[in-house]
Amino acid sequence: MNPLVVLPILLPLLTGALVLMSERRGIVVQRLVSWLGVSALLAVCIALLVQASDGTVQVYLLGDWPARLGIALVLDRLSAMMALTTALLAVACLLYACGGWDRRAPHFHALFQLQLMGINGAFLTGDIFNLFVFFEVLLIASYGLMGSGGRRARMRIGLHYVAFNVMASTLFLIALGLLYGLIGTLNMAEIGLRLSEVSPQDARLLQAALGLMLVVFCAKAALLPLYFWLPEAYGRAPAAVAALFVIMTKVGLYAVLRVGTLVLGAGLLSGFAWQALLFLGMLTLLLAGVGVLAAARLRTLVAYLVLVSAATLFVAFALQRVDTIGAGLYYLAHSTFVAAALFLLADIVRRRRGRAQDWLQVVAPMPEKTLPALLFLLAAVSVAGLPPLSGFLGKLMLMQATPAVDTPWVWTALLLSSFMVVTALARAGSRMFWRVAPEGDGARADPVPWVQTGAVVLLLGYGIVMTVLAGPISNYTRAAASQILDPAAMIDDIRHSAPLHREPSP
Amino acid sequence: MELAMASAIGILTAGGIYLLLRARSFDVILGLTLLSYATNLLIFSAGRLFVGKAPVLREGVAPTLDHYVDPLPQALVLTAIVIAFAMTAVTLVMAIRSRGDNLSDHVDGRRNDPASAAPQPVAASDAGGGSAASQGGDA
Amino acid sequence: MNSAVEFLLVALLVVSSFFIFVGSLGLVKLDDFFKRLHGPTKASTLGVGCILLASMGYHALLGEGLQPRELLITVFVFITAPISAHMMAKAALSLMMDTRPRLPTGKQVDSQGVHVEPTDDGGEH
Amino acid sequence: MIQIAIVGSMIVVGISMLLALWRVVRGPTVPDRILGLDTLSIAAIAELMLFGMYTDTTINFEIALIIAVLGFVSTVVLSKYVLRRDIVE
Amino acid sequence: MNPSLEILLALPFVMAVVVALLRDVPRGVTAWLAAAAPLLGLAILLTLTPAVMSGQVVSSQHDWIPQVDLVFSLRLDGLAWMFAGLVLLIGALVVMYAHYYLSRQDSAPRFFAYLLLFMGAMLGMVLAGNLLLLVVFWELTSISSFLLIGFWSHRRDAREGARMALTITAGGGLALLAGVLIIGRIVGSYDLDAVFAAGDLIRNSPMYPAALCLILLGVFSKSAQFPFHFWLPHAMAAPTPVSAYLHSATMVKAGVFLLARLHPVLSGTDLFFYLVSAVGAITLVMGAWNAIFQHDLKGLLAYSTISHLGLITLLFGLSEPMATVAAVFHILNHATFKASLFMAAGIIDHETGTRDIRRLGNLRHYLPFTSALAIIASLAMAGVPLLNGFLSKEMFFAEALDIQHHGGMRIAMIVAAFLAGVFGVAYSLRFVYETFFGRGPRALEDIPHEPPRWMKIPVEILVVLCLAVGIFPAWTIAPVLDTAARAILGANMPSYSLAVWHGFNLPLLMSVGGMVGGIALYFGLRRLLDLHAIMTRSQGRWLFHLNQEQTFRLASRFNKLWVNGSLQRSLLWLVLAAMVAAGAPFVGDLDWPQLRLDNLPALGWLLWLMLVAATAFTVRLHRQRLLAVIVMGVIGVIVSLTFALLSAPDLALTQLLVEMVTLALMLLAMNYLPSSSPPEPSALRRWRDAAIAIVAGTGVAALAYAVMTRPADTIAGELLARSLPEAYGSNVVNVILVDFRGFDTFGEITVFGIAALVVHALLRHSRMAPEKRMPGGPVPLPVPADLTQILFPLALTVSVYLFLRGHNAPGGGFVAGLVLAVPLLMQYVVQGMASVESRFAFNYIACIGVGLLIAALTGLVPMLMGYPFLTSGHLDLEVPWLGHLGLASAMGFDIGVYLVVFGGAMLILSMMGTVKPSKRKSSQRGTIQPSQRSPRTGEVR
Amino acid sequence: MIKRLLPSPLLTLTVSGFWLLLVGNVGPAALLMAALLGICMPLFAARLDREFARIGSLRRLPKMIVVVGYDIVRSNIEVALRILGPESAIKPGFIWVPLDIRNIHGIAALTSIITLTPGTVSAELSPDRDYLLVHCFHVEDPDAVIAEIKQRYEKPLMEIFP
Ligand code: NA
Ligand code: NA
Repeated sequence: MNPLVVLPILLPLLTGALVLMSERRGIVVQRLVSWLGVSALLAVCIALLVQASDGTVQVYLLGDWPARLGIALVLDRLSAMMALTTALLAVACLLYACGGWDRRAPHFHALFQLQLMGINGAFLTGDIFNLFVFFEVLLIASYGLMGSGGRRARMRIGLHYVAFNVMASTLFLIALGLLYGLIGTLNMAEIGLRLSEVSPQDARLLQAALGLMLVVFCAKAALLPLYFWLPEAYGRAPAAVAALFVIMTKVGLYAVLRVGTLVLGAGLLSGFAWQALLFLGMLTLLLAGVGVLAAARLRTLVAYLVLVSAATLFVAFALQRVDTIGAGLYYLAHSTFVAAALFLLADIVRRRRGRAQDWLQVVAPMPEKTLPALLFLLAAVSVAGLPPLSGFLGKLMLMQATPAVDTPWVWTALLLSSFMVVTALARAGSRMFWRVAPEGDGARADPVPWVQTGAVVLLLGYGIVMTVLAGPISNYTRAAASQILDPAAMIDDIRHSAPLHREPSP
Repeated sequence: MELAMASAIGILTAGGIYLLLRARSFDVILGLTLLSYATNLLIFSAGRLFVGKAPVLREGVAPTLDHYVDPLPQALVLTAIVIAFAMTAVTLVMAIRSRGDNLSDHVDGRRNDPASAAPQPVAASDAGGGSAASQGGDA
Repeated sequence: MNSAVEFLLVALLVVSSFFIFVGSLGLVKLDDFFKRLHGPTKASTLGVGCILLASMGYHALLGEGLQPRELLITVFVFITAPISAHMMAKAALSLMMDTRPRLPTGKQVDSQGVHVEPTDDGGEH
Repeated sequence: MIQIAIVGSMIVVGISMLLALWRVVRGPTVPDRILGLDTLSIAAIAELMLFGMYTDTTINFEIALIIAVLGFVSTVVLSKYVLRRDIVE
Repeated sequence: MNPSLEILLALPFVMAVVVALLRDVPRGVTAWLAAAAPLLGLAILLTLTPAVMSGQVVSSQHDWIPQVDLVFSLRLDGLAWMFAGLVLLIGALVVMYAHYYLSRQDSAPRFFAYLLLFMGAMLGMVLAGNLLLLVVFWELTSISSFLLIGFWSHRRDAREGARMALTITAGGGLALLAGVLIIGRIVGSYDLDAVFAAGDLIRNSPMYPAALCLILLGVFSKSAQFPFHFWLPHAMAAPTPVSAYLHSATMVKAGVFLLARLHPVLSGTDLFFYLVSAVGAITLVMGAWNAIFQHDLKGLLAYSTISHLGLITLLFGLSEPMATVAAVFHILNHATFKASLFMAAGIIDHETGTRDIRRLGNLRHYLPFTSALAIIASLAMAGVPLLNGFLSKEMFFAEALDIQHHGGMRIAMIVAAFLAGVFGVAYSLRFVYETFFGRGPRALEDIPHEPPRWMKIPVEILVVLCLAVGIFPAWTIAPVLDTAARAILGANMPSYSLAVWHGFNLPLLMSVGGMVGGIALYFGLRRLLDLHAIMTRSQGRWLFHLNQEQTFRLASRFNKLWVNGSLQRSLLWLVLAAMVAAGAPFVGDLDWPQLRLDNLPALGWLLWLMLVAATAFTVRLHRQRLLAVIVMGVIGVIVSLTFALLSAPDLALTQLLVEMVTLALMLLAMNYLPSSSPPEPSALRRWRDAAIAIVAGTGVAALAYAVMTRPADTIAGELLARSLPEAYGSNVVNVILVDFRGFDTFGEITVFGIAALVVHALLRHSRMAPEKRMPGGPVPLPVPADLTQILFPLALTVSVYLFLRGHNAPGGGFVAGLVLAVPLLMQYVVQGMASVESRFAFNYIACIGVGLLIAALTGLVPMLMGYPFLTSGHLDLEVPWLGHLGLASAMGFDIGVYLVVFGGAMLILSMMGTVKPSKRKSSQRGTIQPSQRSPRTGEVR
Repeated sequence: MIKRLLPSPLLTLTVSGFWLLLVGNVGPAALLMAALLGICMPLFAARLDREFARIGSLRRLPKMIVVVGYDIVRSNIEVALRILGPESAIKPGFIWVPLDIRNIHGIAALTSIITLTPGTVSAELSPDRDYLLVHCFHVEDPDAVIAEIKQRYEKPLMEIFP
């Protein structure tokens, strides 16, 4: 068994624990520990991606118990890619946070690391209850990141966010209880296998349980009508945190994809719910577009952009073709980076504009705007899906891959939302960067440390790399898609991975 | 036995959901707590209900499901209880901070409780400049 | 032997359930908090005590063997029950500021345990 | 006979708990409700011990022990709340 | 392989970056650097000219994303060659002109960088050999023109104009993308050669109408065709060099370029004919008519541009080979005279400070040379003989007269052509007459004089071109036109002669009629109306504004209603979604499970009754929070008992302890919350929620019942069997927690630890006022303090006992950790915070960290030995007189759990108990008068 | 040295005894653990000790236990009968019992005993610890009650906790 597989979970945990113990030694030590952890994590994730790229499924049996008894981690192309995306994002977020926020928010570094642990755990686990546990890890860390150092409205939003997610977790537990009561196992591969042999009598009960579970995932991924929590929560979160949160909707989407293919892939329940997800995805896309138009603040606008990308991914995944999912995965990585970049940029803008903050209506100048404006332009072009950046390529791939039956609606939704995004971003950009300073306006420009601008540049740089290397990357994502669409092979791999020294069966 | 358990779960759920939909943060928390009882009982009963078959192995009794109840749901419920407790703690703290900062315990920050008639805090500044301690609750 | 033991155990059980029941009955029946407060003391002393004795006897003679540790339950109940009662009584007294008994010295005691001179408007100072 | 006595005691204790619950929901004063809860938990100890006899195990000992050692905590914090509102001063 | 195409395309982009980076060099250098790109480009183009002229197609290909057939393929045929030449030539002239035009305040590097970016995008578009690549560059032109139009970003009209242009053209671009994708689906490739070869396939495809309409949307929006025309006049807010460039040769020509590009595959159907020519005709007439009434020189030119673009579109729409030639010809002609006119207008603006026709006049006395140039160019625009505009207009009239098979359309086109001729003459006349003749100028700051020599050179060159083409068409423009048109028409290339004189024919008559009519119209209008007093409003702009602002406002209003940030709504939808998802499988045929009422002992019913009653009263009393919390305590006890009775001792233990701590937490929190919930305003809402709750509860109950009564089929048997021999524990639940599923527990304690950190982070710096204060200082509790002090070590002993026994009996790290924490909490409660903290200082945060580390290390040790993480080991020790000692490594893991739970619980409780009071608010909320409290609720009466 | 290692031998004994009772055997391992806990726990608990009250002779303890046990049984029956009887026959009342005992352990023990004995609940200690407020379920002669408490409980307690 390859010990690297468990490291994306363990490294942040150990780092987090060490940060906690070194908190009294000051911020510099914390930063040092945190950076060591993140660098190691990045290296591990790259190594894992390389290992996964040849298509082997690595199964890691925790405690050396057979997968059905204990908990198994599963590394395939998809999870490797998600982990690497997270690590890359984490580097930029940490960079930004080290520009000063980590001083203001108590326990920032510890919470940050533990959040990474939760996210990676969710991506790697092959056990449905363990998925719940890691959901909780990442959620509770996100509550902390969201609330730490915040006040007033952020507290109300935080309460909203927490209560909503606690309820969603409760539903998850109900679903898990029903599922276990009917299937009697928690390993996803085992469940997938047993589902294909379930009696028609139990089938509807199982559908109910899995339906509940999908509702939970959709709530995390912010699908209509479960997205109301997102705009305010993301729009109010501290920049570095909001940027990191971008990956969290993707965790929900990942879960939809993983459970949808591995668990529901075969047998009686296949195809269940995809049509509904497609329809809701398109509707969400349009409503998110409306939200982008409606946003009064740049950060809210970016939050709606996150929603747009989540909805696009729902559409891509719900179409259930290798090409659409492949395109979706490419788009997933792209949208993660660009939305994160925009959140960071919005914060820079907000701090530069003094009292006007990032309100779009306010006439307020922005000093030293050249670089932010340029970065905003890049990010806006990319996020709106305009050529030639990664956003365009992702949408292009998705549109090309859309099957003929669904083409009219899917294209309409995609293009209309793009149009709304372009319109709104043009307005936002011109209002933010095309104002000139009236005399005597007391705009106090907060200095922006270079590391923070560097973080934005880094994130946009990822996007440019994704544009240049679009060929190989989309090859990889397509391979990942075809791998997850062939759950039988994966189930086989997981079930037959043998413990090192224990008996595989009694 | 199953019927009693199922109906109890149902009633806890109903009570929980009703409270969940109330407007005050503390009521919502009460609702979540009720729901968590319901959930725990539900997961627990996924292992089926038996009296006197605790999953603690005894000497001379074969370790099979004929003599012991399914231990796995119990382990799951334990995890769920602990997590629910952690969530309750965080929710409560969020609720009191929200109450303190926004002068309302309405979940949507509405100010229709006559107890606090102080002016609404300025919405814009939520990022916390300087030390939060000095500016903490001051509107 | 066996039937004698059984008879003893049954007697203990009857006594204990009687006191527990009477205690709860008092809790329901009596009309004042301080009167009700006396009911549960029966449950926690003779009621629980007898059941523990019965349980110890039962396990020692008919079941898994002597379980002296069950004695500890009684010990703990005897330590903690007075704390509960004391605190509840204090709480109740704090809610009846105007009717609570005055000290023999004529002073009033407020909920903080501070002597105050009785005034017309209660415990304000 | 002993089994009948045990079952009978379980029912009587159960009814006692029900009566205590009645006090909890009925009040009328807050200390009354606290008292009801306290009584309920003491009765729960008895119920657990009876149940142990009924099923002939001692597996519930730890539970009863915990109620005995820490059951009063609820009562104390509730009373302290009534007394001072701030339970940790 | 010849890299010249790549270099040609790369030049503007490279120079754009160079110019942008060299911000501190003198302006002249910047201008020369900027001019270098088009000049070098022209040189390269020149080297390729012979090949193109001979009918070759110069091309190159690089893979970009082969998966989506996005190939970086460049292709230079006659059409591309002509457009590239136009883009570069006019580009070079504009750079030169702009150097003198820009004022000190304008940032030249920025301007030239944008301009070169735009130039590169245009070049890329005309050179693209792959339709997707074409779309890429198409959208790049939209983006870069946005920057150019908004260059004077301090001006409101510039910002609005830029946004309008971007919205319209980028939106059109999206439609174009869809259209191109459909073409790609039909053809199976985006390669232009492949597409050209598949003309019939495309026209016969059922998807053709969709593809055509989408592509035309792109074309019309880009080249300002009705009804998308209105962005163009507003783009006039840009600096004049930009207008000269964008609206003569490039941006707006991108649309007609695409029309020309795809003409071979799209044209030839009735749909194409009617759609394109009708839109072109409407635009032609409408633009020309509007131009008459503009007061702004550039506005007049803008509407004229719209009109001319309509003309070109119309010509393409006619789908006749000769019309196509005419269209290409007019593209060239329009580019030359319109560029020069814009530049002339810029000079006038530059020298007089205004572009308002009403203030201008008689400029021929002040700027004689410029006036002469402008007059010649205007005459070309009017289509006066011996100028280039005349030739293409004649061809247009001829084509309109020559329409076959479409009777009604023929008449409409002739009328449109004639009207356009009349209006064209009229607005040209107005431009010339009211600017250079008559009285004026009025109210100028300075006396205008001729601009610098170099500023006029571009205009001169262009005007000379107008004349040269107009007088000697066959020698000058013929080969160019031939090369370009051949690229579109291929074998269908008609034979035609480019001559100034074709004899007296109908087109000439129309021309003459147009002249006369135009002159009559202009002077007639002048006589009848006060032209200067007519204020034309841009209906399009107004509509766009109305629409856009309305859209934003509507979106915002809708969003406020729909996403109103209400938690109640979020939760309601979540509950409803869950109900739908769980209920959907049962819609239609619901078979109720057989209900069985047997096997529940009386005690079970008692517990059931208590649980139900307690739940009901929790809900009933929820507004009185303290009461609800007490009643909920009952639920905790009952649930715990239920677990105990149903064979789950560990659960019962944990539930009990968690219950106690939760109660303490709630009471701690209630100190900072109102003691009761106000009554809810809406009874309807309460009933609605109650109905939802009842349905949901019934549903969950039914599901639970159905699951419980199904036969079980689990892996638990194996867990039971392997627990003792392989994991060395007989409490299987604990074994699962620390061994089989230790990783879950690992996550769980992480959650617990994080929760504590979150609480700490949220409360450490915050100051909060208790909701109501009790008077006086902390109350001493000597008797309980003494008793709990005796209890304390005994409770700790119990904790150790539960911890050590956990693997084999109910207990374990979590329970033990809480049994350690709760007595300590008691100390806080009865002795007071200060007293305990001073005696018992403990770093709970480090405790959490150490606990997590220990748990992790227990898992890591087997990893070092080559086993997976968390593999348990077991040690059988025979210690001399202690005897047999069995040690499972899982115990080490449990120590981690123990520490995290203890540290976490204590951190949470102590933080909540030690919130710093905020002095300001405490005075607002006031204190409780002990004598006024109601015993019923504990609150003030 | 010994004093510092074993601040309270009584507690050490109690804890050790507790442990042995809990594990239910007296094997070497259990004894070792009992000793270990017996040493550790008091050290731990000593940190929380607020008033280092002295403990005197334990001679009176056995008798005390018997007396209290007898009283509990006796008054249990008495109170049970009153509860079952008519409520109008019950005459409850508060009594301030003046205290002579000063040792806080003694006071705590006294309040506990009063509470554990059915029919009386100690409700409050006056701030100066001079009086103990006792609620009686049925009281006809307050002075007799005071005298009985002082005689039966306070006196022996004052010897145990001087
Ligand atoms: Na406090
Ligand atoms: Na008593």
